[in-house]
Amino acid sequence: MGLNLEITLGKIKLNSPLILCSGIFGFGNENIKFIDERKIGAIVTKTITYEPWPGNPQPRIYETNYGMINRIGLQNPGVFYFMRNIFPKLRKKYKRVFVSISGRSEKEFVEIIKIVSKKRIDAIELNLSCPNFENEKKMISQSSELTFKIVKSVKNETDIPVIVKLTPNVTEIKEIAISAEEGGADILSLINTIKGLAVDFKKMRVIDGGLSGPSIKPVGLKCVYDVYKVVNIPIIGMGGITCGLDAIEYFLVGASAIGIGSGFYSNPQIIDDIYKTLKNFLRKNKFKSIREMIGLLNEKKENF
Amino acid sequence: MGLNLEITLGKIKLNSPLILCSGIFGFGNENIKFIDERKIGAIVTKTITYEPWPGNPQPRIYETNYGMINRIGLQNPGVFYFMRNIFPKLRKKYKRVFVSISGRSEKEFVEIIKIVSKKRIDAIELNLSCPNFENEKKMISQSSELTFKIVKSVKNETDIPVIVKLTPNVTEIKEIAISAEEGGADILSLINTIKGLAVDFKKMRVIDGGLSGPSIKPVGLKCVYDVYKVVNIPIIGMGGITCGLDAIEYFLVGASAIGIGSGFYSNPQIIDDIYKTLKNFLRKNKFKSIREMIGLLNEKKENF
Amino acid sequence: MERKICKILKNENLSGNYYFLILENNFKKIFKPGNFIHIKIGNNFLRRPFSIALFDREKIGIIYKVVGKGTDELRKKKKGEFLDILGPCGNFFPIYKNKKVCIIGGGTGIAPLIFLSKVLKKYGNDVYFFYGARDKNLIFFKLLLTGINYIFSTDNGSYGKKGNIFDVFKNFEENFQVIYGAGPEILLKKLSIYSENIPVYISVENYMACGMGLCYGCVIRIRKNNGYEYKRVCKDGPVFKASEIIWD
Amino acid sequence: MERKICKILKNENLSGNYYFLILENNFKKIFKPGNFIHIKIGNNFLRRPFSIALFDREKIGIIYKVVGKGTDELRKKKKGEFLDILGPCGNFFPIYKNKKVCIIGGGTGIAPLIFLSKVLKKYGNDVYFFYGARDKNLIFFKLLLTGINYIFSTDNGSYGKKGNIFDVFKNFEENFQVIYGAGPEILLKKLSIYSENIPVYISVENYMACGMGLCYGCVIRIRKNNGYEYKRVCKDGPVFKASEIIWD
Ligand SMILES: Cc1cc2nc3c(=O)[nH]c(=O)nc-3n(C[C@H](O)[C@H](O)[C@H](O)COP(=O)(O)OP(=O)(O)OC[C@H]3O[C@@H](n4cnc5c(N)ncnc54)[C@H](O)[C@@H]3O)c2cc1C
Ligand SMILES: Cc1cc2nc3c(=O)[nH]c(=O)nc-3n(C[C@H](O)[C@H](O)[C@H](O)COP(=O)(O)OP(=O)(O)OC[C@H]3O[C@@H](n4cnc5c(N)ncnc54)[C@H](O)[C@@H]3O)c2cc1C
Ligand SMILES: Cc1cc2nc3c(=O)[nH]c(=O)nc-3n(C[C@H](O)[C@H](O)[C@H](O)COP(=O)(O)O)c2cc1C
Ligand SMILES: Cc1cc2nc3c(=O)[nH]c(=O)nc-3n(C[C@H](O)[C@H](O)[C@H](O)COP(=O)(O)O)c2cc1C
Ligand code: FES
Ligand code: FES
Repeated sequence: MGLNLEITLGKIKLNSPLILCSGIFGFGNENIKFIDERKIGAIVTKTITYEPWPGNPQPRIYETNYGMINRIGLQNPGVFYFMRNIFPKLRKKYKRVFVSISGRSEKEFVEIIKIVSKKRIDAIELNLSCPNFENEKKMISQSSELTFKIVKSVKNETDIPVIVKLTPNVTEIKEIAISAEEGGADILSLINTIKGLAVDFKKMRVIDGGLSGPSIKPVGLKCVYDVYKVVNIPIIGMGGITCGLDAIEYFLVGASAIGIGSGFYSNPQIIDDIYKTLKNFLRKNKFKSIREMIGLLNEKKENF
Repeated sequence: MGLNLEITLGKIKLNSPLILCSGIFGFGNENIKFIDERKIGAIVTKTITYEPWPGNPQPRIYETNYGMINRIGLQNPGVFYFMRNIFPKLRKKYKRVFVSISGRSEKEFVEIIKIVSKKRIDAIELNLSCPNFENEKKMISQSSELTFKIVKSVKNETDIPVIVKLTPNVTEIKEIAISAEEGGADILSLINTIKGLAVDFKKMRVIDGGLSGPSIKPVGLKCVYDVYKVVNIPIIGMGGITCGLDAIEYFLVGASAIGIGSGFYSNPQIIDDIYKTLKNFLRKNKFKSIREMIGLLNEKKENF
Repeated sequence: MERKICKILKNENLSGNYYFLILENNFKKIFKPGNFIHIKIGNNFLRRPFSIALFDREKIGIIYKVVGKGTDELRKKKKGEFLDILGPCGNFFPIYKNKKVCIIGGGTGIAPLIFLSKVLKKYGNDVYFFYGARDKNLIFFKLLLTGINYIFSTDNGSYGKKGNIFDVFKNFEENFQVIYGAGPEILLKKLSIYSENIPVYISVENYMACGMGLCYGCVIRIRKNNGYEYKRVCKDGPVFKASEIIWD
Repeated sequence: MERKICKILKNENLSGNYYFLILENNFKKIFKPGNFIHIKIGNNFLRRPFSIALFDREKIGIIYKVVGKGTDELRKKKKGEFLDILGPCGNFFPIYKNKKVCIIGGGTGIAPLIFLSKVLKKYGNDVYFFYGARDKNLIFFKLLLTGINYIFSTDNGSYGKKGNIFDVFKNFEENFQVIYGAGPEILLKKLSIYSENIPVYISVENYMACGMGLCYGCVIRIRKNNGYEYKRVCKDGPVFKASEIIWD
């Protein structure tokens, strides 16, 4: 079968629409047998910050109904260490490497961009769901203004395509998505985890973090569906994908690529499984490429 | 055992902390054997509007991972019909009847309040998650200003306690909750359904509505946990409760009562089950009342 | 309506994707033809509705087709295991006496009609059962009753007349006094045209949540004055007069 | 690390809440004492980690205690059914040769130690196994091996010395060259004091998501210079030098 699963994200060509989500695969340098690089469009690194961060104390994770909550807290060795010691391995291993970054100030964002832009990375993903930004009580992507501002300064600093990853914890994600596009975003990643909380009865404590997994799929689909109608840049859809049909749902409501997240922990062979289902689906429905199913279930674009 | 499950919600005394959520039990006049009125603190009616509403065309519901999406669209016979023909039956059947209402304008809210206030109802619940309010693109409870305004005008009109029900689809629910309290809300109901979407492959269409059920429990808990810290009025906690332990989680993070929602559809004997678990839990932990466990897992109140 | 945990007495493949499930009947209520049960299957949040195909003091039976997650899990349940059942749900077919009646259906629509045919016969009716299937192997001969006039059709002509069961019925010479139908929507729509002259009762299906008349999720449009109102399939139905329904 | 669908050969109650599960070994890799497997159980989103208690060419065995949702579902699995297994996960106990070694543990900590004792014996060590339990019926005699010196204690004195296994060990006359431990955190903490003089290796537990070193959810604090760094129990552990760990 000549069928292939190639897609494009703006100017970036990927040989598969399957993208490994930020934070799910550590720094990407673990030797995980289950990841077949040929079936992967790109890997997004765990979010990297300027200085090394230790991450949060325990508890960091807890299971929920068809999902999990995490509050890892961006444990990472800092951008210098990362670019020097980890990035080169990723570069060799994956055809496309997207580096996820976050900062506590506009200045930090710019500094990090300068450093990562020196190497051949395929895209930068801005994780704008980091709390404690410049002493605001909000995440950046909870404010249209901040989103616009940060995206714009980052775009001024680099020629590398910029992906903007948004939180679903907003009143109207369409507004934020438009601001990101206006700021110059090349691609959007939807969605980051949803604010959630679990109770650990045994230890009588709460785990207050970000919810991911199958239970959030309807929220991810809704965000992609809504945002697709109002922007003209491609969307990487994610949130609760555990099988090929989930991935197809995201394409049908407007995603150009999909992110594999915590579903990998449940089924580490998820990549092979999705890849196979996608091929079969294209064949059965006589689609020639993934592109043909993108947004099929969306009404026409709307003016917002 | 002398143990009882009495609670108070502001000035309202309930002989049980179990409240039947709005919209889950129709208009409350169906003869459902599984509802033991003695174990119910109060019933909230399906949301009533000024004029009769036909509701949405099909599809109206769809199952998701551990949950469901609905877009019933407030099908109801209007406030006049309701108060004349349905309310009297509820009055006889349930010790406490809370009437849920919604309007498309401030004026409509006030009109409805005037009508319902003529009868002996125990509380009014304002469903502020109705879209299409005065041609805004937002729900009322997505705006602090609108929430404040509507709650205030309603409070001016009636002496009946007012419950304000909020959507979780906001950037910061604490802000909205504070506005509701400032507007004069006596009680808060958290949470209404979360915006979500499902794909029906067979019919190749989307179901774009509100997500409920176990998958949203972490979001409901998080909202109650956060809001408890910043308000001084009681909270009815709901979202994904399917068993007694779920209910206890809500109490521990700050709810004074809990709402039984779509979990009833999965297990119509949920009321008996939760009631029993609560009694056992109190006994085992030597709590004398539900009150003693409210907010136990919250840190101190915070200034916001 | 009661909720019971019922023991599975039998769960056998009939043929193709069709299965026959028999449960121990520990309900107090009497079930009537047209009623359905609402079954909790595995971790699916919502229950799944199935028409009663068989009912007596000891047993409740349904015929189901595997079409998705829930029915696929149901298929795997074994004799001796238990299921969480809500029932009897919905309304039922009105039962006439000593009439010449037609029953017509296909697919899973056969399920309630088998139970119906039994009761109609008991009440002295002369019962003609028009039974459509895709193929001979999808006609469940062993579930058929004696004393009923069966007329079969199959899409591929492997048994009975070749073609659609509605066409067979249309060309049939008898004059019926009541018509009962269940099955594909297209068949039910076509039956509506007879309702000007005689009563036509049909059992319709819709996606359901509560199954108890509470959520208003399963509504269909029913004629009212010059317009329509939404009525609940689970509570006001699943049996409606064909003439009342406004099809989409 | 491999993912295999393994057939259950046995799933028996040992006593109380403790069970012994034996799976058909269709892994290519050799498992070592200290390694764990990560099992997908029913509809629980996350897998559940269990130490290897038994390993040979044909079989993989774990001992588990029913403590929650997952283990309760596991208990109900029957011989002949299949489980989705990830393994071998984590690091393993370093194996010395011809030494006088101490193994000490209690509760589910016994599981990896049984496998460990077998391997240590094979390598010519003189093995003393301090085995603590709440009650005699929680000592799994049938899983014990010959050629190993067992010292038992029970909380209620129903078998061996009465009291805590650490106290029994503390008062024991022998000088060990290596100590291996697993079980309750309080025991592991106490063992740390011996690590100034001899190597003390302990297997620790933590709540896990991925089990593959990817999510950084299972970290514990490990000494580094004057401070600490977070290390992953699932990948850098579960076996650590007792001296490295900073207990909460
Ligand atoms: C009153 C009533 C009586 C029924 N009687 C029978 C019967 O006797 N035998 C039988 O085989 N089936 C019957 N059905 C249909 C049966 O309920 C569905 O096939 C079943 O719920 C599908 O469950 P699933 O989990 O396998 O499918 P899902 O995975 O949930 O969905 C698969 C497909 O089935 C459709 N579907 C899901 N639920 C329903 C539903 N409640 N009604 C109609 N379509 C649905 C979905 O839209 C989807 O396209 C009846 C339905 C109703 C409403
Ligand atoms: C490396 C490792 C090896 C282990 N080996 C064994 C073993 O050989 N035998 C055995 O019985 N148990 C072992 N455990 C513990 C076992 O994994 C948990 O008891 C199990 O995951 C609980 O699952 P559950 O669904 O029954 O409990 P849940 O319903 O998930 O939770 C019940 C309680 O168990 C705690 N818990 C849940 N998951 C874990 C976990 N991964 N680690 C520790 N506590 C947890 C929860 O905090 C909760 O308080 C091991 C754990 C680790 C990390
Ligand atoms: C353990 C864990 C760590 C994560 N770390 C990051 C991160 O560092 N940066 C980021 O942008 N998203 C992070 N995420 C969010 C995921 O990239 C993804 O957006 C989210 O999990 C939703 O997808 P899922 O439901 O498929 O898991 C993390 C998620 C998990 C579960
Ligand atoms: C079918 C259905 C109808 C609902 N109708 C209303 C309504 O009319 N008014 C309202 O305030 N909430 C309505 N809700 C929301 C519930 O009251 C509740 O807030 C929500 O379902 C979350 O709880 P749950 O997860 O326990 O179901 C409805 C929910 C469902 C599932
Ligand atoms: S399924 Fe709820 S009203 Fe019919
Ligand atoms: S469980 Fe994910 S890193 Fe250990």
